[in-house]
Amino acid sequence: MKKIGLFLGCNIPFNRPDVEYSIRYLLNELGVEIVELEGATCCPAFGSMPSLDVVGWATASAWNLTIAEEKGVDIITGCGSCYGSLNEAKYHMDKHPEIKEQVNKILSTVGKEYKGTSKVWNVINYLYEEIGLDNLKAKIKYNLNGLKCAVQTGCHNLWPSKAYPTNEDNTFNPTRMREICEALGGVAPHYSTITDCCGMGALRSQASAKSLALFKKKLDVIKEEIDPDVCITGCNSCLMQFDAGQALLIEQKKLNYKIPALHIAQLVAIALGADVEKATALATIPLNGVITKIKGGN
Amino acid sequence: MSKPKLAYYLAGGCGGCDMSIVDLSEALVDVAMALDIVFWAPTVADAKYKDLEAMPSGSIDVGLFSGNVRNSEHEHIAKVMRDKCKVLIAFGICAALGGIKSLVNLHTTEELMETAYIYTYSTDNPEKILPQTSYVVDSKYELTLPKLMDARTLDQVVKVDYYIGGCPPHHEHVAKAVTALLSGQLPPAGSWITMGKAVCEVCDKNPVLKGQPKEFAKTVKRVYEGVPDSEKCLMEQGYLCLGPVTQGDCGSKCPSVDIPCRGCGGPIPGVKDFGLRAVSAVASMLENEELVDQIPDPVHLFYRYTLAGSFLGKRIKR
Amino acid sequence: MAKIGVYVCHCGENIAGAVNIEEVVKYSQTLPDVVVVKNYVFMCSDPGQDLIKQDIKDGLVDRVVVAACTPRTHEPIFRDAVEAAGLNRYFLEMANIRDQDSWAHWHDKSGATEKAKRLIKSAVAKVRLAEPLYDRYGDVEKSVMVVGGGVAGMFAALDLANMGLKVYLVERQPSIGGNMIKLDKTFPTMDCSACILTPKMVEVAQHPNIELITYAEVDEVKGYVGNFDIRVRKKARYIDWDKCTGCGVCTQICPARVPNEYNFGMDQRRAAYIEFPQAVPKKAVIDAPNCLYFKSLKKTGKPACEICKKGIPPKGIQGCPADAIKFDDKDEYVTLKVGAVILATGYKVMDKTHFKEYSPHSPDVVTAMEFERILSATGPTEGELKRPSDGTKPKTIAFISCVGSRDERYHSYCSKVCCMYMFKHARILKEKYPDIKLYLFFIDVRTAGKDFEEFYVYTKQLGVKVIRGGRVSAVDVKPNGKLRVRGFDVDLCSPVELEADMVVLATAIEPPEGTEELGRLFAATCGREGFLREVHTKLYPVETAAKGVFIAGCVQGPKDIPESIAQSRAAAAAAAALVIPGKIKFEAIISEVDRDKCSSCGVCVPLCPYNAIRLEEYKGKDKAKIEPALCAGCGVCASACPSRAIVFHGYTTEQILAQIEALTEV
Amino acid sequence: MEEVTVNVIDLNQCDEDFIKQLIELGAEELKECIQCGKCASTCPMALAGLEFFIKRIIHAATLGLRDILIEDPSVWACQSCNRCVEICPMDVKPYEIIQAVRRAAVRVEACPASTYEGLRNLYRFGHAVFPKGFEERRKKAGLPEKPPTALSFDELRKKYQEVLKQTILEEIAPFPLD
Amino acid sequence: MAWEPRIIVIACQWCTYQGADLAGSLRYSYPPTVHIIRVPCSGRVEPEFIAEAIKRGADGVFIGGCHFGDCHYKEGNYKAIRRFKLFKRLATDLGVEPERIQLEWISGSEGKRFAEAMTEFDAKIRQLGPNPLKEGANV
Repeated sequence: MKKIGLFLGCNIPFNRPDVEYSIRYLLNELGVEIVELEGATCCPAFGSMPSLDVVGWATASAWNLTIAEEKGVDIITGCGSCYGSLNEAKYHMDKHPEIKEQVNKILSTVGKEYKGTSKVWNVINYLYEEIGLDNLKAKIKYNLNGLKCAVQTGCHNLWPSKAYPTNEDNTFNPTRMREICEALGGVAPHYSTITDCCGMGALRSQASAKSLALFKKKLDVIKEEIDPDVCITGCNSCLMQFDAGQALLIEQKKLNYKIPALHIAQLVAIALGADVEKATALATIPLNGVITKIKGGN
Repeated sequence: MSKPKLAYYLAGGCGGCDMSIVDLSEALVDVAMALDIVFWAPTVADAKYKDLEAMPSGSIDVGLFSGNVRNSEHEHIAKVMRDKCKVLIAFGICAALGGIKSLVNLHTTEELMETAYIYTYSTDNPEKILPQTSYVVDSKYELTLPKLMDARTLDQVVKVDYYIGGCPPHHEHVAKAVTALLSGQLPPAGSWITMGKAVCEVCDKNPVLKGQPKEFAKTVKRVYEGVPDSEKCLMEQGYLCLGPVTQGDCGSKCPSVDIPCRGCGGPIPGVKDFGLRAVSAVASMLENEELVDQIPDPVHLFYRYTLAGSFLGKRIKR
Repeated sequence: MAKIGVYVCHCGENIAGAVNIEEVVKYSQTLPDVVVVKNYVFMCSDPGQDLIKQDIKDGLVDRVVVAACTPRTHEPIFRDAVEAAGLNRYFLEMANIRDQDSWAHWHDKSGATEKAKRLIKSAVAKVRLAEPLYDRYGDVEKSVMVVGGGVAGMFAALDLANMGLKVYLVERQPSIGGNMIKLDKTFPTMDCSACILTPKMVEVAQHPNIELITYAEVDEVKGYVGNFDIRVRKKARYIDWDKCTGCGVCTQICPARVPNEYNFGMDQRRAAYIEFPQAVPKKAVIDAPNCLYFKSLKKTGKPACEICKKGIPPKGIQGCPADAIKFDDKDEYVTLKVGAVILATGYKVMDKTHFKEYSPHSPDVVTAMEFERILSATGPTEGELKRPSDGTKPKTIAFISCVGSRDERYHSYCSKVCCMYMFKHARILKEKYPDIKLYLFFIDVRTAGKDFEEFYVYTKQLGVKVIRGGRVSAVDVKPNGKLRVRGFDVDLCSPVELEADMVVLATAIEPPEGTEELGRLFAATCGREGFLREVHTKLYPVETAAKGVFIAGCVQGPKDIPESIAQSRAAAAAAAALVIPGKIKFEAIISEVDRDKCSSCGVCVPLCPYNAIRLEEYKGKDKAKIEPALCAGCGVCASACPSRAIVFHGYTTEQILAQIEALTEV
Repeated sequence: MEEVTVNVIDLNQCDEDFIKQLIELGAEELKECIQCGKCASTCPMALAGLEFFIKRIIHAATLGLRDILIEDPSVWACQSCNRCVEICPMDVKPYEIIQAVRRAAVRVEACPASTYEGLRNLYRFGHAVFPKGFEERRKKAGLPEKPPTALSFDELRKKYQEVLKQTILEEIAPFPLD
Repeated sequence: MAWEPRIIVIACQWCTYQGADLAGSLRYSYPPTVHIIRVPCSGRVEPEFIAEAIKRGADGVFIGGCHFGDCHYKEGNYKAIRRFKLFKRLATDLGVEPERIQLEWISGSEGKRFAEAMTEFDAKIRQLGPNPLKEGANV
């Protein structure tokens, strides 16, 4: 039986625990044993330790990586930032032995050692490579019935590609999420701004209006080019922008349409029969239409 | 030996050509002595058409026809002259190529009539009466006027033996021509009696004659737009001078007083259409394309004296 | 009366497939002067050509029209055939009934057939008026003159000399070496300029086929391609070069001091001087206007100084040990016969005084060329970096690009080498003085050249500051002697200011003085910017409007050393290709002046793009004369001639009018 | 952020030590930037209309314009999206330069308050992002109130704090690490 | 027989003539009303040539040369356009429809452009109708 360490980070467990629920659900359904990474912390987020120095960043990440290493498992995360920060820290340490040495010097004071044996996955790549689309297809309970999905892989899931153990063939034309949606019975057309940043992150906290304007630009293109039933994100931060951010735009009367949004983990979980109430518990934009379309087909 | 007989006729012209003969001054005496002037109408001698008509065919040695053929009367006399004269000469640029007065061919006869007799400010003609070729007074006396036509060159009406350019021909050139005529040293029939070279060859301003190359014109100017440098070629200064294209029998009289040549001498032998050669030469001498657009009114400039004798002869009706 | 044969080609089905050959043949028989009409499946094949040849040999025809494909490819073949049969090769016209008829109107067979008839009619009308024309040949002098002894001229001379040709290398200065010898290092390889150039200078001087004529200028040019007679004025040197050993005694004892041009006046030389230490030939000259001997002679009628000749015996100072001083020296003239000429007179850099906004009066504002001398070990500071004003070592230097280049007030062109030499300067300085602060102001950085971009990035990594996007608007001298530079940084999107110790201006590359006169001497024209102009930018980049006169190096436009050398060797090859065969073919299809008709109006002379039309006395007046060796056969002059004195053989006005008549007839 | 009122930038301000510091802090490839602008054409900061965006930040860095960079808070709005790193033709790694500038800025306490807040949360709870009311939200998703992270394990959290104390945070944090 | 335009093209041998050859090689078709007279350079074109053609009843006259900068003889095309522009103004003032005379630069590689230009010119001439100066026509 497959085993994997579930790395939660901060935003998922505290802001969108429904995504945590969904990841847990889908891993269970797909027969993957979840290994809890007790004592795991923030990845750390780019605005924290990474903005202080490389060693501090690597040390904070290594703390988390060693937990998985000690349990002999790889790591999965549903958050792009966690995926990026952990992998980049790994990349720094694996490429520069002197950094790794400094990190381990610190870690040794608490009896830990970073070895570099655990890989860090995101949900997309784990489903695509470790589970496989055929296996996934075989397990679905609810077909998406042609649900039209606009996918948003998210910047950190793509770049910097050098730091990632596995990735899209062409990071400027990502297809893995589209293939997953289609494996579930949906349609996921390409659109021209598919790799554009959603605006969530530091920009959102430092210049909220500009961040939302950037997001609106992307959303308008999605609406115009493919007019989807739902937006599917590969990153929890993107989900927060697509869902709560969109709600803000609507509230500010800057948007005259709404498109519900789900994390890819939520969508897979629903298709695998998850409790919709729990799997979408924190969604701001109502998902009734989407759920009806999926469940109505059965 | 009898003196050669000469006839002179002024058709559609101003009489300037007659004046150029008078300008021969003392030489005129010799000319008059050497020739038997049998007809000179309408200016100098009191001659009647019927006298001319009565002369036997080929009885006159030389006929000088000046002015263009503008009406039925001119046409008639041209034919009579052709019949009576052994040698018929188109004398002056009007007879040879239409002259300045052939610019009328840019308009129709109707337009000209109406302008002249109805629409000019000084005309009071409320009934819009136009001259008629015939009018019967008191139901019995018929008065006639010649019929006005497009301006034509003499050779568009009858065969011409020789041409002399100029508006009018320069008297020195006339003297030379008459001398040649009297001595029988004439070029092949159909040619111009001319030195055969352009005004440039006799122009003091021509840098080529001083061993210097000619330079392109960098501007286009009309005479009132500046004061030319008397030492320099007018064309180089932008005053469009047709000296290169025009016979220089005048001795370059206009350029010598800073007036650009306007082409009254007519084209150099071998050139069929004065204006077209002028277009080619002048356009070639401009430094850039934009200058072409600055040339005002090309027809009046390049065909000032030769419109009737040009490739179209007149403006085409649309 | 002409006996015209018309030969209609089927070109397999290519023509016959669209044109009714039979109908065309029948029609052609009705044309005036046409006596024979034949058709054949492939007219260009041997049997096809034999048909034509046989009819000529049999005396049946004396003019030929081949109705077939395009004359661009097949005219030479049929001309050869006609000539082989004993007819003048220009008694042939082609009617292009394939490329411009059957192929283009394939689906309109009757249209194609009618058009074929008219095209043949047009060709017949033209060939009827054909005149016999003859290709002519002239002898070519197997020697070349190279004007300018800089790097371009030297390489051209060496290549030609190595091909066994006699070369005269004429240089204005006492020594060859040109601008390149003044440079410190060269980009992008950072070779020491003098180190790579001096061996070549020696090679030039010692080459048995090169006659080096320095301190001399071209005075008069006669003749034309293949046979130039060029008079060269060797300036009076006042030192007998046969005796001068280059020992330098005179240059040390001469009391007259003059600003040294070689170092742009930043130090002094004597009136008796050797241009620079590595000069080739290493000979001294006396600069008469500054020499006390001549000055006093002029003023008082008596020479006041003859130190170089006699020394100062009481002080134990000896005069010229070789007894070479020759105060009565005179300019000397030599006339040289050459087949071709290469002009390689290089460039000069623009003077800083034009740029009032950059405080040119400040000695600390220098041109890049002056800066080269400051950096050079043979320069006024012996290679030590010093502020000209006070001799201190500058800590901050600003470099300003495009000074006079890309500037409609001066030169609209890009001087091409400035970006790179600015980086070169920066690199030399940064490698020598790592703490120096260098600010390079560019409009934009242009580094098109092999290894140039790498050079730029490398230099940036040395910590050189690149400010892009804004021209510097002002350099002002502050009370403390420093220079305030004001510019705009487009990357910062802000005006910027800098206080610098020195400012280096990358002034534009200009044509050297006298380029226009030189061009006029050789009938080679200058472009709008004053550089000598190549005859065709793409196809004939080293040829000038004057046949047999080639250009190399910066006299044609700004370029760097590799480009100059490449162009000079190309010019050498082009000149060699012209003179080595010893013969030159003059085109038959050219213009000719009937001088009896010429009115001396001069319209044609400036019109000719090849300067082939000259004025020459004929019957007491200057008339136009077209030199057949120079005429390229465009016909521009014939179209303009107001006296119709110019005939363009092969395409006469009568022939073209006859074609028009033929094509407009019903 | 729109406080930048400098009209003329004095290039003599150039601080070579600052450039050295940035390079040490991760801007290794800084001097290779040729200001081609490729990053600027894709940078979310530029697209969103921030005045000081990636390309200008790098240029100011190469000029050593310390004050401008430290004073301007734009670097803190960088999304860390890394698209610039992916496409930079000179492999300058523009994002690393942003991080280097941030690192230099925090050393002189020039950073937004939220940065300190995140660091405090990270130290205290193990989570830089630590929003209120998460317990409620977790319940809605049918999850226990606390996730099995350091939040749930005091001993492990203490250990984590021990680790952080040995990092740069010890020097920089404007709050006591106890 | 119905009227068919008669069009005369005077083409420089380096560019437009070659372009016409290329049009043929590539089998681009255009109306067979087009007849080319080859000259070495558009600078060889005399105003007389165009005038003669018009006077003799050609329905259209088209001068083809090299693009600026491409002239085999450096600047023949510059001379050509100067003469052409001036002639066209003169002819227009004399009542010749300006549409009947045209000058265009068509390079040796523009076979397609040649065919297009000829097709367009032919269509334009057909719209204008026959040259009023054609023999026998009433002027």
